[in-house]
Amino acid sequence: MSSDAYFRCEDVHAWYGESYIVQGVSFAVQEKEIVALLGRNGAGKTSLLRTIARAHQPALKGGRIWLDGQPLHDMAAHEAARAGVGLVPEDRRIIPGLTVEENLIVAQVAPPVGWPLERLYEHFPKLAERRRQEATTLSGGEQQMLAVARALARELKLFLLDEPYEGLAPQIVREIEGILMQVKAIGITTIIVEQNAIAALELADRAVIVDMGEIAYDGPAEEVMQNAELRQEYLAI
Amino acid sequence: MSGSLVNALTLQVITGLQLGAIYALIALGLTLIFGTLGVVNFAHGALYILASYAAVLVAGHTNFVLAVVLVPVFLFLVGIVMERGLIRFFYDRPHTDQILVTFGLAIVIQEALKWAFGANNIPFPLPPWGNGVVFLHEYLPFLEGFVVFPKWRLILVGVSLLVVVGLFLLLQFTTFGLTVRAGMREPDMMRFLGVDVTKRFAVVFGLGALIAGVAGVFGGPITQVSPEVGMAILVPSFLVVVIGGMGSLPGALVAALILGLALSFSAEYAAVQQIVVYLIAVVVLLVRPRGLMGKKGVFE
Amino acid sequence: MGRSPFAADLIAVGLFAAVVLTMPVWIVWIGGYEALATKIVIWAVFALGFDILLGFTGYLSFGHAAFFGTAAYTTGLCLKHLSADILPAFFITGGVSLVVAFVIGLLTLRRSGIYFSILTLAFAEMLHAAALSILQAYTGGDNGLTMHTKPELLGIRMEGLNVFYLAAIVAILGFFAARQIKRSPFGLMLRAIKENAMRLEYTGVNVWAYKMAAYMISAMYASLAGFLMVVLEPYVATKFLHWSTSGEVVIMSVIGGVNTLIGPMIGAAFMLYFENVIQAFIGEQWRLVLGLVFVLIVIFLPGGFVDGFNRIRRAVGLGGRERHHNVPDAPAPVRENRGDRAARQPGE
Amino acid sequence: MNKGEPLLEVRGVSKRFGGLQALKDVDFSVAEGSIHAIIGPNGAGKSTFLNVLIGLIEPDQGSVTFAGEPIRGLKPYKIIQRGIARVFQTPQIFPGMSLLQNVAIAAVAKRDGQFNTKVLESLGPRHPIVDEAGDLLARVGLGDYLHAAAEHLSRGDKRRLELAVCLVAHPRLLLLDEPTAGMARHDTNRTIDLLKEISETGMTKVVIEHDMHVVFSLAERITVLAQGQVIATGRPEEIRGNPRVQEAYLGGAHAA
Amino acid sequence: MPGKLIIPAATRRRILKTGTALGGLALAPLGFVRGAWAEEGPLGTFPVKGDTVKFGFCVPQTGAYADEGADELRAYQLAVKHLNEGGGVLETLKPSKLTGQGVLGKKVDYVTGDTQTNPDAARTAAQRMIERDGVIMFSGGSSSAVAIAQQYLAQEKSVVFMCALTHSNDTTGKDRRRYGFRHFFNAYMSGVALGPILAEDYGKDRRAYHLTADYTWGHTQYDSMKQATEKQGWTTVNNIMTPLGSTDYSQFLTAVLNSDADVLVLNHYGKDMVNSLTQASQFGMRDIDKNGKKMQIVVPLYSELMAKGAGDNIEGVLGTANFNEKLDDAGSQAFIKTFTDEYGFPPSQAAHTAYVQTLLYANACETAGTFYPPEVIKALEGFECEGIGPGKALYRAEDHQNFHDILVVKGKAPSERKDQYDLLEIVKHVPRAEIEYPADTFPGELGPYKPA
Repeated sequence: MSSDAYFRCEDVHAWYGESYIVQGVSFAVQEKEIVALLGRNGAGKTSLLRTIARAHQPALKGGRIWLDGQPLHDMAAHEAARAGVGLVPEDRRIIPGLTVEENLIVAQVAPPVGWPLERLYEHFPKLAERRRQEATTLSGGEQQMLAVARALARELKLFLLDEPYEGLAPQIVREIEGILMQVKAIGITTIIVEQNAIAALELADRAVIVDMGEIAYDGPAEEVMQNAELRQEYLAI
Repeated sequence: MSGSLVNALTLQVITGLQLGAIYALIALGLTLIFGTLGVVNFAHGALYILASYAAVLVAGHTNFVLAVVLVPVFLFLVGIVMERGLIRFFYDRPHTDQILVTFGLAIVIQEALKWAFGANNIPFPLPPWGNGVVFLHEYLPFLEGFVVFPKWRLILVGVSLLVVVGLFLLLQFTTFGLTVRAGMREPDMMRFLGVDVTKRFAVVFGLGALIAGVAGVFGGPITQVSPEVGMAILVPSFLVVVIGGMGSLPGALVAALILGLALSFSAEYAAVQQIVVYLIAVVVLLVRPRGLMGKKGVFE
Repeated sequence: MGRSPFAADLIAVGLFAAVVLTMPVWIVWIGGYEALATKIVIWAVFALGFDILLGFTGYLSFGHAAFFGTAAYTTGLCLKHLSADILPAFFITGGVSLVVAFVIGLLTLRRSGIYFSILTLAFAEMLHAAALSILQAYTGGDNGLTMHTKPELLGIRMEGLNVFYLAAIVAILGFFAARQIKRSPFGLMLRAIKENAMRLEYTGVNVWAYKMAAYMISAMYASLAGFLMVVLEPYVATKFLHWSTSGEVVIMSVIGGVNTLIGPMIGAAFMLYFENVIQAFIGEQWRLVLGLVFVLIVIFLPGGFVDGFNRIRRAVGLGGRERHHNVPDAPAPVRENRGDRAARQPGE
Repeated sequence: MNKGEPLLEVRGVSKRFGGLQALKDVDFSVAEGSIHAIIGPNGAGKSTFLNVLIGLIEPDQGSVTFAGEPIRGLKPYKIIQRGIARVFQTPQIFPGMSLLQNVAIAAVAKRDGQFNTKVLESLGPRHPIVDEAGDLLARVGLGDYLHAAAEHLSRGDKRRLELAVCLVAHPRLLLLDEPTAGMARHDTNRTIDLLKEISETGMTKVVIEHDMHVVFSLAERITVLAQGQVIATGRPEEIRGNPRVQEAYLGGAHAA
Repeated sequence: MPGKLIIPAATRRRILKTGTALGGLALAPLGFVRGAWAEEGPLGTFPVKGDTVKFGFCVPQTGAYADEGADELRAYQLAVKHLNEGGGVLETLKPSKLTGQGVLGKKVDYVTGDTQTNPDAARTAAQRMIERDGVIMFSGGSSSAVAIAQQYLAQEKSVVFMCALTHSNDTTGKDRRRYGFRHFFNAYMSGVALGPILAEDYGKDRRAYHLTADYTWGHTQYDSMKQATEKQGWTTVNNIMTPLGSTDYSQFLTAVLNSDADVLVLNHYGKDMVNSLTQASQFGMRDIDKNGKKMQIVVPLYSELMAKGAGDNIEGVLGTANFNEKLDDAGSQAFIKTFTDEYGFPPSQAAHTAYVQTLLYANACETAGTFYPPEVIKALEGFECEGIGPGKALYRAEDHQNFHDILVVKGKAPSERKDQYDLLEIVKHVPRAEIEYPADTFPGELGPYKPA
């Protein structure tokens, strides 16, 4: 099925072992659009992101995922990455034992390559300062910056952000927010999953609310902010 | 110090180095495979002896130099086939399952070799350039009188050193090495960065087998070529890996050296020699729970 | 818990007893012989005890030969130098085994996972090396230790079926005891060690004491087997202490089915039957065939024969648990989780 | 001991990990029957502090007194046996066992102490321990899954199970490490209700929590840790108004 | 009366079959058989039922000595063939009562078992043959530890064991058993035979360093060699007991190099010998001079298969052997010819001793006129014959050691070999008289003919 949408999930079903996590999700994202994927804990948001990035787990057992005409559903994780999917996972997954710079270099081993190191360092001067330092010795906020920078080191068609603010102190959250606003300005198609719904909605153009593995709402971000009933029901805010 | 004591010590140290060299080569492959793939390959000793048999065949029909080239390549392929055909199905299963299946595979390889070549040793003649002894006193002026050591065993030490340096350079200074090191720690993340770690892991497994291949070619004439050698060499090599710390390459080297020297210096009290080896393992593991250079949380 | 009521339990143990006690009869029908039946039962005791350690607590010992062999040597020396009656040998062997198990346990149980395995292996190999070298005067070295008189029990000569029934009674009682342990509060704690040793410790339980208890119980089963082995044949081989003996009991457990109690015993029967009867049909390559069989079981039948049985039951719609691995990874060490962030969990 | 007297008394506890001063001269006391929250930014040493309390980490200096007796240096299980229980950040349960077994383990540990040799007793279906476990599971809302394997529960249910494992021992002091971390508001509210319910039995609780909503709706007293030091202790309204706390922790726009 | 039958322990096995509700009936015919030989009650696997008699051949099919085992098995099969059909050494053995039509009118059948070169496995295999297959005699082994373990089992079960490859003094020394017989020579004889030749070839002023396999055979080999060489004036510098089955001997060889010894004696057999000899040669020990003399290596016990394994390293190395395929006496020739015809290559000494042992046992049965073990044992004790090898061979009654001529052999240089089997040359026939020793040299007890 062809589609005019830039990115599209069609009736996606995914399983974590024996648990049915993503239960027939369909939604679309336009080019350069930023979508906040919201929902209660356990609603299947992270699983959906991982499914889109074609992680080994959860296993995609039905449905199609298209990105810019490419069938992601037929790909393995590394193929999806080469097709332009960039995931910043929940706990950042900074690679231990490697320096900051090496963490960026490994991102550019496989094509297509995005920003060169110089440009990354320009945007993330803190990382430039610590390029020789072992990456896991960075603070939580700096590690999150590195994770974002590492994603940008690749040429992105779809940017997947999983809980970028999790576990960060408020000042750091603001700092990361600033970086993401810069990314927004560049115009990369983005899906963001975040507990902190308000922060995510500030960033997003559109909101998709997942509940029990299904789409419960798909509409403009402002509407979620204004609709108290919706917030109470699905987001408990 | 009297001259004879210096001579004796020097010889014992060199013997220890040489004993350690072969353990080091096998342990290096074992620990590389464990460190990257998290797989405990109990068939590594069997790969070693497979290489020795292959080397005898190749060297017997052509010449030794060709064996040095062909056998490691052959083992590399064997490693790839083994990883793709069997090991990869065991990544998600517990370490104990990996040990069991590779142990079973080791038995199968050993028995198949016995079937094909018989249970007794088959001779592995040294190439002419490796034959004979080196007059150590000509190179080491502090030695007195006449001190010799087999040339081949010194070659083995040299080859081990080359392999170690080569592996270090490969892992530390190449992109392949960087991706492997990264893949060792965060395989999933590497996939999200577009790197097909699985393919590289197969190569790493092949590399481990290749090192066993080099060990088999150069160690064969020393450990002898018979089916049981694989299992006999695996146990101390595995001990070396554990003493050094699972997954630690420098640890394996240090442990191999310690074990080699311990064997060498306890030779005249052979009754306690075997006990000494295991005693070292016990003491190291009780004092340093994860081996000399093991990382926290590995394989527990 | 408690799904099997007492009656079902009685039937299980009763069935087991019936199968074991008639073994000298039916083993002949399938090409075996009486002494093989006795050996099978003795190894079954060994494997059963091994399952109390591995199956319950998840600790994989590579050195259980230490107890089997030490007991065999102790029994042998008692029979040779003390008295042909097995009773004194029994008590002395029991005492010596308790001490040995306690000392080795004290040192090895400080570690878990592969490190525990290697430590147990190291102790067993040290004993083996000692038996072959420095203790040669007592152990007979590679020749083994041979007793010149037949052992007796209160004047009854211990040979043939007498030994079989002695071993069979030990096995039946051992099986009953293992089942009872499994469902007792004590056994619940042992099984909790494998599941989450850290949680157990922070529930106010002295995990180390339970591990030690499981280790000693397991060692006592192994010692009993070693004792019976010498009663069966007045001969002790150094192989009893060798790592291959430890390895064999691991293989038996795996092909039979770990943590099923009955599985390892079936594994023991299979191994001995293969080695002594099927071997003759295969000829020189029997080890190759056995190796292949083992590999195939590890790959395709992760829970061993018991798993195979359950799969058949599931296939015909009777239910049964599925297994995904042969041996569980050892329990998480208690004092590991020191970081502020606990271990990562997949997914949400 | 009457309500109001300190059940737990910590004096001058310090702990250093290499170059990092994880805890510095921490004083802390909890009144019997109260709910006491510990808050602070990431890396403030909150979890380390709980680890010190249950003997997982031995402090470099300072004293820890529980119910009038020093417990510093005791083995963790001995501390637990004195009446402390801990819920971990990641639910720590016995994954391969049924819910009943999970709770029965703790019930046995309570009944028989740190070690038992009761091999002759059978834990059958109508055994008092099993009954007690079943009752408690029903109370925390897991009564429908008594025989399910714990590993199949959702994360929220796992935490409830862990709570049941802790509660069956009737501890005098319950330590909770971020009991609502990663939970949505809906689940969080259920957990708060549960915690409030059990507090009616007079159980003393120490809670580490990021979520200010939870903290302020639950705690009677709050201690704020920052960089290993106590920067404030007091009633919730005092803490809310404390400028040092604001600066160190609450300053963020999205925090509440 | 069946009631009496229940008492002898040996019948227990059958009686216990009563449990199967089959055995009770089976007992009746036994009573009649027993009546036929008044004092020859059932013993071990005696009496033999049916018209075939079974021998058990227990050889290493796996483990370090598997190749020797395979060669032994070939010889056993050949022996059975000759016993049933005539030919081979049956035509040269004197005195002989063998007919070439089976033994005592029964056709000879056999079963095989795997000793795995492991005493425990060997006992298990032998026990199976006795218990299940009811063999009247078993033979085999290629390690002294295995042979001794089986010999004890033989005594226990009252079934005759004809040892094959075992060279330890203990086999017919301190561990001698009434039910065990050894045709192969022993370590003591090796020492006595080798001593004078060593002194002759290498001089009387030599300093010897021993490496010894740490088990029964190694110990007796070391003792015997030490005694024999010191008698010739040699000095024993040191001895290291090396663990059985070592693969790398460099640490021991380093110790040898460090010493002032100029002869290395390798009291190793099988793989151990192949490994240590090959490595000693790599250490240059066959090329260097010590104390102004060329260093020498001695291997007290040689075998063809070991020589093959050690390749060119055997050149000029002296040792002893029980048999060689170039022996030209009638008995040896008969065996070598039939063996080579059957299998296409010459037999090893392991094959020879296995073959001879089978024939000697069968002949003893014919001589005794019964399979009843005590009678067969008596027929073997003190039996002297010729035609199984060079000279006359005597089974000494006191210790069941066979005495016959043995050989001192030397490894051939590759250039001197005619084919791949031509590895050893015979240096000297050592006549039986030179190597005989009093029976009480090694104290030991044979034990009773019948269990108490």
